[in-house]
Amino acid sequence: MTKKPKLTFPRPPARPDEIPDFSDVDVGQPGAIGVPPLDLLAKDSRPYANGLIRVMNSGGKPVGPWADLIADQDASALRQGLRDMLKMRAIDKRMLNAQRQGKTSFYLQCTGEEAIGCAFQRTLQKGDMNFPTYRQQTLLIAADYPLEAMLGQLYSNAYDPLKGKQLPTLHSSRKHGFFTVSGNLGTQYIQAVGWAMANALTGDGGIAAGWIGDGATASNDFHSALLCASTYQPPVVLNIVNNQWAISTYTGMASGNSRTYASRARGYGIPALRVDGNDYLAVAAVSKWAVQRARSGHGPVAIEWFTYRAAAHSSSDDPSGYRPKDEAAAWPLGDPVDRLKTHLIYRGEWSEERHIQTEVEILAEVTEAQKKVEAAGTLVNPGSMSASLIFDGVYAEMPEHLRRQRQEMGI
Amino acid sequence: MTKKPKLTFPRPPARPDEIPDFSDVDVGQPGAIGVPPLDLLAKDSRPYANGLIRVMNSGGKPVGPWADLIADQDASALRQGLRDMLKMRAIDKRMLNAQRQGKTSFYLQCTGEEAIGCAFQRTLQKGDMNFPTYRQQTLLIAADYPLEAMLGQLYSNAYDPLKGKQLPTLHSSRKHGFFTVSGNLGTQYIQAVGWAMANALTGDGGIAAGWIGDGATASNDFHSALLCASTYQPPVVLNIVNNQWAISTYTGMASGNSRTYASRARGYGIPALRVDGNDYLAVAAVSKWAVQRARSGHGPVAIEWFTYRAAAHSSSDDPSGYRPKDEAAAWPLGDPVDRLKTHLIYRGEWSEERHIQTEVEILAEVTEAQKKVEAAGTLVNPGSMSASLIFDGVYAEMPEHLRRQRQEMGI
Amino acid sequence: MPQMTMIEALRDAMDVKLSDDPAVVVFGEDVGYFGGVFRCTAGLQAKHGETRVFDTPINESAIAGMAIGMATHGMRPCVEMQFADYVFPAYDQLTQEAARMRFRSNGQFTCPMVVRMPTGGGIFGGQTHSQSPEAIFTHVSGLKTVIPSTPFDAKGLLIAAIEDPDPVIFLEPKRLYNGPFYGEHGGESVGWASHSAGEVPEGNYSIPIGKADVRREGRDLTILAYGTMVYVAEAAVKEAGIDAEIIDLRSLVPLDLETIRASVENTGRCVVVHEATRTSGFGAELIAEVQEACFWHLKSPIARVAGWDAPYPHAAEWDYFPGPKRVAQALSKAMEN
Amino acid sequence: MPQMTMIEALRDAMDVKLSDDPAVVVFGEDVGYFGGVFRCTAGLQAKHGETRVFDTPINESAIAGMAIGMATHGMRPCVEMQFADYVFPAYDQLTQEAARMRFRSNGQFTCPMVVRMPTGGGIFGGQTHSQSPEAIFTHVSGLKTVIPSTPFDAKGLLIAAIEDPDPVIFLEPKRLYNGPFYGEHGGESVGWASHSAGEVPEGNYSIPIGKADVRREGRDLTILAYGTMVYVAEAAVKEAGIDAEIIDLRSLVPLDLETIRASVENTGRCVVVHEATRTSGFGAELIAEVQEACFWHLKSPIARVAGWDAPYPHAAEWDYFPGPKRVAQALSKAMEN
Ligand SMILES: Cc1ncc(C[n+]2csc(CCOP(=O)(O)OP(=O)(O)O)c2C)c(N)n1
Ligand SMILES: Cc1ncc(C[n+]2csc(CCOP(=O)(O)OP(=O)(O)O)c2C)c(N)n1
Ligand SMILES: [Mg+2]
Ligand SMILES: [Mg+2]
Repeated sequence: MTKKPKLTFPRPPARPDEIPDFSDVDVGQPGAIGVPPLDLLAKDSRPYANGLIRVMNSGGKPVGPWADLIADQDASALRQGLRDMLKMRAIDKRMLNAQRQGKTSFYLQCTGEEAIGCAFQRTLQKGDMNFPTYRQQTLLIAADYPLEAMLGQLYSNAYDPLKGKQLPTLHSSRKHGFFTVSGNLGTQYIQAVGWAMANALTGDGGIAAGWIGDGATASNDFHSALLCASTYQPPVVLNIVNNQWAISTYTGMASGNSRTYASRARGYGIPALRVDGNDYLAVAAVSKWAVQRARSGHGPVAIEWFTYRAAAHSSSDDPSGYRPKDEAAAWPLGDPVDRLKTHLIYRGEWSEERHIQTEVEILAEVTEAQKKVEAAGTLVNPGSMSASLIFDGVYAEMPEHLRRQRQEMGI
Repeated sequence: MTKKPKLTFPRPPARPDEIPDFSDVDVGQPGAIGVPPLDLLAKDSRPYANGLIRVMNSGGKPVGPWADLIADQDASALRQGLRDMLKMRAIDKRMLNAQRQGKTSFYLQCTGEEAIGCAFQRTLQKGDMNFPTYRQQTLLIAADYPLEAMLGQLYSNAYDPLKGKQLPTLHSSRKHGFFTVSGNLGTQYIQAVGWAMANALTGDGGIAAGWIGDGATASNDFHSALLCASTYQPPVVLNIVNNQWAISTYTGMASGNSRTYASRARGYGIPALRVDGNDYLAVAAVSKWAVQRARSGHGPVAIEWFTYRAAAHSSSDDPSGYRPKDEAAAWPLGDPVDRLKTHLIYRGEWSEERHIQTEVEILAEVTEAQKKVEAAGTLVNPGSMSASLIFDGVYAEMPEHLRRQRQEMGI
Repeated sequence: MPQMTMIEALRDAMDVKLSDDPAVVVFGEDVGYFGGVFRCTAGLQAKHGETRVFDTPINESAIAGMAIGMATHGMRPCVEMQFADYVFPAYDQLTQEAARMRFRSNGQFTCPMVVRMPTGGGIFGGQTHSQSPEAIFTHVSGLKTVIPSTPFDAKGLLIAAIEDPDPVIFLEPKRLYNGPFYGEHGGESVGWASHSAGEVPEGNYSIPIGKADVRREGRDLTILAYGTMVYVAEAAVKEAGIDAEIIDLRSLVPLDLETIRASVENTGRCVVVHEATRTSGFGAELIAEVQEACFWHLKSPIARVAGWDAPYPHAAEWDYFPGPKRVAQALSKAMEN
Repeated sequence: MPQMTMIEALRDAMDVKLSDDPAVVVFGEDVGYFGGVFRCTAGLQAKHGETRVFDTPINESAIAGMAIGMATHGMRPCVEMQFADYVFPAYDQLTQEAARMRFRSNGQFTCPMVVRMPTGGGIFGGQTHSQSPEAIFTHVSGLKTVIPSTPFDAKGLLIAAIEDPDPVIFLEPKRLYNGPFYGEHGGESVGWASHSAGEVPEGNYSIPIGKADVRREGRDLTILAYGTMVYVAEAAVKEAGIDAEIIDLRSLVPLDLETIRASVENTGRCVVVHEATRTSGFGAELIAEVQEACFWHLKSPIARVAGWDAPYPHAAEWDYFPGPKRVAQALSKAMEN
């Protein structure tokens, strides 16, 4: 049994010229895992952290106790969910295109992950705060963030609520419960814990939701967030979006020998669950449970959303350099839009025709908004952002040295 | 079951005017936990991570499979262990005294934790490297570090191998497998992983041992060390010395809701064990197992040494401000010196008389060395450290600007 | 008027604000039950309760990150880093997050928080209990950096910092905690009790952030200093027998350039003093600004006296510390031309 | 001689050292299989194997900490931070550990390692892909800080950095990766293929760390610049029509003060240019040194042109970037006296 110490270098199941291979991914069975009590303890959460909570079977039928938990969701709520996802997809399509045309400097899609943010957001209340990454635009969509504001920021024009100060895709809307996204990975996670502590200290009834990617769980702030959430027990839902990739780096680099990210959180004494993130019903059910748990004073909870990043990392990335082109299609848990559609059709509340019609309507809505917003300027046709804005908002009051610099600029 | 979110603030079992209370500490039974195979996996290490490995019973008799693992240790090796611990204790006593007399600026004892470093070090080979904290002087003692060098650094005089550049107690001796101790908590832990990676990459046969206090497990470097050890599987033993306190802060602040620090490591996919750190035989046995595991290529392992910081945090600290004066005496796992003594007497290899005589001998040896070293200068009677040393060793070669500054200093 | 040490003055500032404003919270390592390793928060938890004053795990970026979450929510955290030497793990959160919130969210999220930390050497703390990291903060737009040199200023500036709408780095010269320090290791130690600046009014008062204090008027030369170095400068002026004006900056960003300019235009000579390492220290910024603002008035090069470009060496601390002798030499040299 | 982009030159330097010295390892985020988001390490893993060139988890302090462990063991890690904007979590490990090893262990443990990172703006990267953090490293004794401006220098300096016995912060001006950039956003983009500095010898050669390069000789004024700003200075000199000497510092610490002094003594005028924010930027240090060294030769105040003291604003990038117009203005103004 003796061997020489040798390093391991985690590898993805397949590289570009290989056949996609998810045979090691154990997806379990829909309906197999129960609903724990709201005051679940970390030590009792092992089956939830190591298993995979699923609701829909392949025919779109919801099964098991998690399905029962959201049996009260009527078809119109689910149709709204489908529309949210389709809207996100339409925006992704149009804006990637706009980026290709040089109208914006940068874009970033969330294809394949739409169910997570869309379903989660619809369980939140006004006053709750998300601490998202750049890939949770869905939270804004499902919070009914105005299209003009979203696209305006992508074009950095007069519609941009941030006045061109921040990168496209790094949105911010306090009113919509969407914390200002940082370019530095991980930092928001411990801030979410601090915000939730303020929720508890002020007793304002709100909760916080932290968001992080699988790759960024490696960051220090992931650790400090889990640690402080475990210590102080604030009302925070700590979401981990495991989409298998971090740019070109396979998720195994961040998970190492851990079974799941949920089990890593469990090691911190935080109850954790692992959920099929491509199953809108599973996301809705677990979000409902988790948000209720946090709000009713049972402390933090961690959720690993298991999904797949179907698109490139961003408009600067070409994944054909590091993974098989058809890997997304091989993902064993399918596509979130297809699956919710199947469910609604199974339920007799939707049809292929209505679906296509809705897609067309939504694309038209997005396209119209886009035209309107583009008229205010794009990267090829810049609107007039005032240079003096550079000095505004560095501090609440402009100090002398910034005033001098603004004068030096000649404005 | 609904309540309002409220923060928890972990509290120690007792504060100054209360009666020490360790009733929540489950110490299990000596001999109750088995010896796992060298290639133990994290998922199979739960009983070891949540339990407490003990060897000696209250009569000093070694029991169970871990006792068998070190049955080959003869009495002379154990007497050496006892002597190592007594030497450490004598140094602590003399040097705290010296600090009180103003002869050195700072001192820091390890009373109550002597078994851990002393027994661990004796399982290492030449070329292995410890990455210690300030409280692992025992590693140096058991590596037969010359007393003159150790005391010399404490007095920052001509005997000081570091020439006064570093604080007393932050030792460094490459030759003795003792990495330069940092004043910044935690930093050494990920460095230990890097060193172990170099062991594996160069195939030099060495291993690394990281050391960290319970309080410092909160540091970011604890996380990055566990993460990278899990990912790359280098030959490293990650030691956590849980002595219940971090200055005035109870260990509950760092452990939060985690059962044990070992279970936190297990969440990273690293097999972990929890051990009675006041039981010299348990430390010797588990160290032997862990070092062999690492050296024979089975990857990282984490060990939580469960102990109690019997003395003040340092010479700057007065624990009567935050814990009961007699808490150390109430520690359910006793004192490591007493317990090894009891074992040797049980074995017929030691006696009260020999013990007292040995204590006297060792104190004399330390006192003599101290006198000799003190003659070269102390804080009240400073030796002549050259000021020009300030500029030496900032870089391998002194750059121009440091040369100018040295000239400016006039030397 | 009550006489206080700097520690008591800082504690009093927090006490006043904890009493005034329910949004204020105080936390850090050993800060709660025990009251801090320097005792700056002693008694505050007992008085205001555990939800207002509490201990934290040993993770400086977590302390900063939690404070940011609370501050953006609307609270006013005032946190302690046990030593300035341990603030570095929090550097990312402080400079990329706290400092940037207002700007990057176009004012939707703001970050009123204070980060207190004991700074500077002279206590035989070696390289990890002695550093003066002000310059790595003054380089960062969005942060203010403040450093008091008296109990009176300490209280007034800390209250101003807690009330400030933006993040403030609050450096506390630990060598001044218990009394002024004139830079002579062997010298007699004087307490604040017998110093006029130890008189500290009760209740709420504040000192505007961004205003320097002329500590000594003089015609021959201007000394720019802050923290402990203000006293070292006083000692050096005595030693050199030069009629120097001593300006205690108190706030590094924003900088009171007007006061500095007025003085240097008057004296025509300037010496800059700090304890931090010389290269890229805040002294460089001062020299750059002064030479630009007062070039035509300068009679001799602006000199700087600073910590050598080396780690703080434990045993050679007093050869490292820029004491009155070195400052006096620089003063005399500046007068040569 | 082969013509290379700066990316190719850097890759070639690592390739040469990986081939030369088994102790060299290269790692970082996306650095292994994929070859880095800027492609600097493309092909190196395929050529040298996974044990020499590998990917890491996304944790910059872990990258630094592992490198320190390896370097103190005896290896020579050359690691990448994906952007200089993401180096801050590693600030503690780099400044309190890597920089201090040799000193605090009295030479028992040393830390020969290189930390590469793309720096600077001009690529519409917003506030978190554009920063120039050199000054927070130049303040730290024990570190060297290097920044090339040509493919030739990039290779020679990177080899020197890898061979250096001490830790080196290696800043790569990302705007120069593919060609020189003269500061005009709308301007024609030129590749290195048509630039003489794109000629890069094969094999091992190195450029000593600490030697500046006089990029243009001139009699009227000295411009101190580094990285992208060297080209902006060239453009500004043309625009202003002034016979300026342009010094490309190449190494900030150690600084080639002799070359600087000789030039300024000759010209009597000096303008300092950098992209980092102005306050406490490295320009302050340059001004402090120059005014001290050359005071009696100065005919006008030393001016600095730098990034405004604000976060890099995405949409107003070209109002923020200190372009040739601003530099030219400063040159003209410096000539007025
Ligand atoms: C501190 C920091 N380091 C590195 C980066 C560069 N970076 C941007 S996105 C990314 C990958 C993140 O992957 P993951 O967390 O899995 O999120 P995903 O993109 O898959 O949603 C990296 C390395 C960064 N933004 N911040
Ligand atoms: C980064 C950092 N933060 C804070 C400190 C101050 N400090 C020194 S020791 C200590 C307590 C450490 O407790 P623990 O890790 O349990 O080790 P122990 O002292 O019990 O051996 C603290 C907070 C430090 N040295 N470094
Ligand atoms: Mg990912
Ligand atoms: Mg401890």
